[in-house]
Amino acid sequence: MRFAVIVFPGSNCDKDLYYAVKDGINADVKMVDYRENSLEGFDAILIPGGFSYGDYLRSGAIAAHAPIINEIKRVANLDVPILGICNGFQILTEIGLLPGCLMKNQQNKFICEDVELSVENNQTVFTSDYNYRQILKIPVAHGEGNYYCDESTLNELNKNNQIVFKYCSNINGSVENIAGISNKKGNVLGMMPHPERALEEIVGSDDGLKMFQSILKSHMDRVNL
Amino acid sequence: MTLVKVYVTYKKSILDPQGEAIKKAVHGMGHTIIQNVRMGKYFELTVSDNAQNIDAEINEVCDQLLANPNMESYRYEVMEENK
Amino acid sequence: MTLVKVYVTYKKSILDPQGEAIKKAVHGMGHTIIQNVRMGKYFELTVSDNAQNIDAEINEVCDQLLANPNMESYRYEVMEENK
Amino acid sequence: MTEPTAEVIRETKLYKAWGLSEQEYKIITDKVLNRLPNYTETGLFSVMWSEHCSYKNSKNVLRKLPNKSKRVLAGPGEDAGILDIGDGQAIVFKAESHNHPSAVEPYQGAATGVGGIIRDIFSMGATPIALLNSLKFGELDGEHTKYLAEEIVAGIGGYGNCIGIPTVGGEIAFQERYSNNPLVNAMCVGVINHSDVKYGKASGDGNLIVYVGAKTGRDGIHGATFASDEFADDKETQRSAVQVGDPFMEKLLMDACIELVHEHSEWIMGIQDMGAAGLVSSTAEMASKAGSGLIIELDEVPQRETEMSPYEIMLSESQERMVLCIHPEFKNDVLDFFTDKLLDAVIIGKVTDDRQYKIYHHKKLVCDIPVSGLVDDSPEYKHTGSRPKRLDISDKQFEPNVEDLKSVWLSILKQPTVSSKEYFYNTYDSQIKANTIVKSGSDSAVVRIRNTNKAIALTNDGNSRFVYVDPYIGGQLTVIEAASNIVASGATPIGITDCLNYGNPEKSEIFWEFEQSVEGIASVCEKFDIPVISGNVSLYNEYNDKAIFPSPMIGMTGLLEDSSKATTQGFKDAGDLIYLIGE
Ligand SMILES: Nc1ncnc2c1ncn2[C@@H]1O[C@H](COP(=O)(O)OP(=O)(O)O)[C@@H](O)[C@H]1O
Repeated sequence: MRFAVIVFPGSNCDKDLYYAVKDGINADVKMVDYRENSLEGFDAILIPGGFSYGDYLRSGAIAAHAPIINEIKRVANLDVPILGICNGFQILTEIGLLPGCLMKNQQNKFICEDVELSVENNQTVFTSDYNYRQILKIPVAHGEGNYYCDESTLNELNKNNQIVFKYCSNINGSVENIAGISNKKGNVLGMMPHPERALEEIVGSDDGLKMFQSILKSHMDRVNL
Repeated sequence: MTLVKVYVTYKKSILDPQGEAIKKAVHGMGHTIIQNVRMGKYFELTVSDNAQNIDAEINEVCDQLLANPNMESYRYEVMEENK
Repeated sequence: MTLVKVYVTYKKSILDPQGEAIKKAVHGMGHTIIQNVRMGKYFELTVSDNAQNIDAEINEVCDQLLANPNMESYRYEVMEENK
Repeated sequence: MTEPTAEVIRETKLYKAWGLSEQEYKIITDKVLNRLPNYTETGLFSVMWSEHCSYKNSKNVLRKLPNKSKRVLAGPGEDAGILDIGDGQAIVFKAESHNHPSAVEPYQGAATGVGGIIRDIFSMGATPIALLNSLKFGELDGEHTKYLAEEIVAGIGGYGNCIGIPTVGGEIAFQERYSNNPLVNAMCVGVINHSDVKYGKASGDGNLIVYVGAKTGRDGIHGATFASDEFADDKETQRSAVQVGDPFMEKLLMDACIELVHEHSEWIMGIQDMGAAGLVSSTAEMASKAGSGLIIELDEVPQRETEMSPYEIMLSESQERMVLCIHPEFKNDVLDFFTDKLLDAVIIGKVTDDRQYKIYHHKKLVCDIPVSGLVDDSPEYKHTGSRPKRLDISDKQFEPNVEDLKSVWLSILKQPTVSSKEYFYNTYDSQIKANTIVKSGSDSAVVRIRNTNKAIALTNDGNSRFVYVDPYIGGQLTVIEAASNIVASGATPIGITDCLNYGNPEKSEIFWEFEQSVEGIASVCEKFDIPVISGNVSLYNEYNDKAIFPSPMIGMTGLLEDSSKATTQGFKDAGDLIYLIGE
């Protein structure tokens, strides 16, 4: 299985994701520059955290206009799994692959801490190795992670089972404690917490590892079908 | 040179955490006449003189980049730059 | 209610990294008529109607909190809020 | 805008306003140049001979600090010190103060302090792995202190979080003496392979000088010119010298420089960041280290503002800029490399063998000084200290009156200096890079070195009250506290960087505090065999003639050969035994 990690100017969790795939699940992974225009041959696309273009206007806003974006949209349609973490989530909302937006944290501060997450949907390619409502310990580190969407979008999310992760306590003001959502088809997931920072007990938790294993296993299941 | 001033603000229904934080600080300083604070962004765009269709381009830049329609609205003014 | 709109911008000589990054993005989108972008802050302050000395208080808030006179300048407008 | 002539500068003693003394000016005219320096040259001397660049008031004292051990690969004098950690790897670290800029513009002052210390690390070719900071504010009851604390902490986080280096530890204290002189000290640590180390050298006749990064503006240029009438500008209020940080630019610059050193080492001779006194300090030092001369063409320097004078271009402290010395045959490779990284790079000069520092502006030679005159000939001052009178009266021990242990205990815990700093440090990304084993909240932070079993322990400590009460013992205690923190995390202390923050050293009591506390620090370093491999001095921290407490900050590093052995502060399980070790 072949993973792509998209690197925008200012991405800074790209290497962490690279190691997560390479050392965490021993899969093939390549860094893909934001100027590229093909994602042909990749079985999963990872959009890393960080501050693309410094997040100078609004997180993810400028990255949304990078050349690679059209290709990301194209492969999203082909059901390729796309995972956006933190800034990656922000970018996915800015380009419309996921609904809603991520506003400044309610407390108007950047927060970095280990938080507890509940797996609200374990039927996605990203979460199939977790149990339903399993509680994970995964770090967050963001200033704009306050998920917001209007009433009708929220109803849609609930109806279609698109809320994949919730915070156990509301850390940033997000509606319904939302920490991660998927698109309707379930192949695009955006989340604020950083599973790639929770792969080994020595750094505090290995609860994030199953996420990468899920992606790998789902892929193998599809290939072997 | 033409100057375009763009104002981007959160939609009314949206909580503005920065505005809230500033309001608290303002009250802490004793300025209780200020009852509410909303914070937005302000841009000054310098546009070349021979530009045509300024409105169309500015609207596009605002819609696609400067404001996120999910949470923000914008307005702008076009003026001659005073040199 | 009285509405006070405050505009804070960097002084001309100050580096505006945000404006620079936005300018590049705008050019990348093909809007080359926009030659320069500067980014500032915009505040809407709601002031109670019976307030006196609005100007003195607003200036104080601007000088001490909303703008840092070492690098920013500000201007403001006082207006009746249209409800 | 006409610049005063060399004669006018002498007559009006303009050099004094720029900080050069009568005597220093005389050395320049009679010994270094044997003529009068022109406007630009006077400006260059004034910054290069300032305390900040020349350490003329502190060198003598700093020599007392031991800087050797079997691990030291590079000590004071480089952008940062380097310590061997075995297996061909080394750690590179340094701390720096940004006190004054943070008092003027707290967010940007703190942010650019962090940006500056990061550049010191990657300019050696190292990959930064952790940041720490030591902050001192006034008592937390005033609105102004709250504002300073919020903004300074936001600035530190704003820069570190954006560039993507974890901020893993530090210290914060509150004391009235810092109300108008907040202290902002930042430390950065990087890792490097021995074979990748680069020094800030400009050697080899004909090699090219490359400028990379942000454009030059009038940022941080010393007040004097703004104040002087010649430069009065009808838009005075539109001008400002405050530096604004651009962490996005620095991220591009950092990644590019590290890649360049790793992948294309043969293209470059030397690399150096532009810090205090910008272009002049970086290039003159590069030439001095190599024993060469330089020609710089100012018209090539990318400029953000119009009509900048040579003085302004040379002294600008615009952030996020680097200087490289490259081999001419790789000129296009280097320029293309940076273009691909979205960075502006231009050739601004070349190395010569005449040891002269020459600057051209609009085709005119505006400076022609021996490199050594700028860098090495600055005078050194030996001040004599005198024991502060306050120390004579306070020989009576303070005896606390404890009536109710519980309430006293709680009131101690409630003091901002003692209580948890989580409110602040939770705004720093401490886990990015996924190597942080112990983050803020324990005695020292522990960061593993990826792909090895090793980890590095890090701490910043300083207790200026102790130093105020007894500078010598206070200095000793500072090192002991840092070493205890390192040991408590399971590591062996291996090196120190410091920030020495004091008042005006020309006052004999202040100088005494400075000298005594450094001697105290040195005595423990000797005893523990921990070398001081880098550091920074910040003097003149005074407001209305009142100095801060003498505030040496020790940034210590420790090595854990086995990262799984890292220990943390908290009690672990019910039933565990508690031991008290020591006297
Ligand atoms: N400015 C700061 N930045 C990051 N961490 C900090 C900062 N200030 C304090 N800390 C962290 O808080 C913890 C307690 O700090 P401190 O009160 O100085 O402890 P101690 O007195 O035990 O040295 C340490 O882990 C320290 O790293």
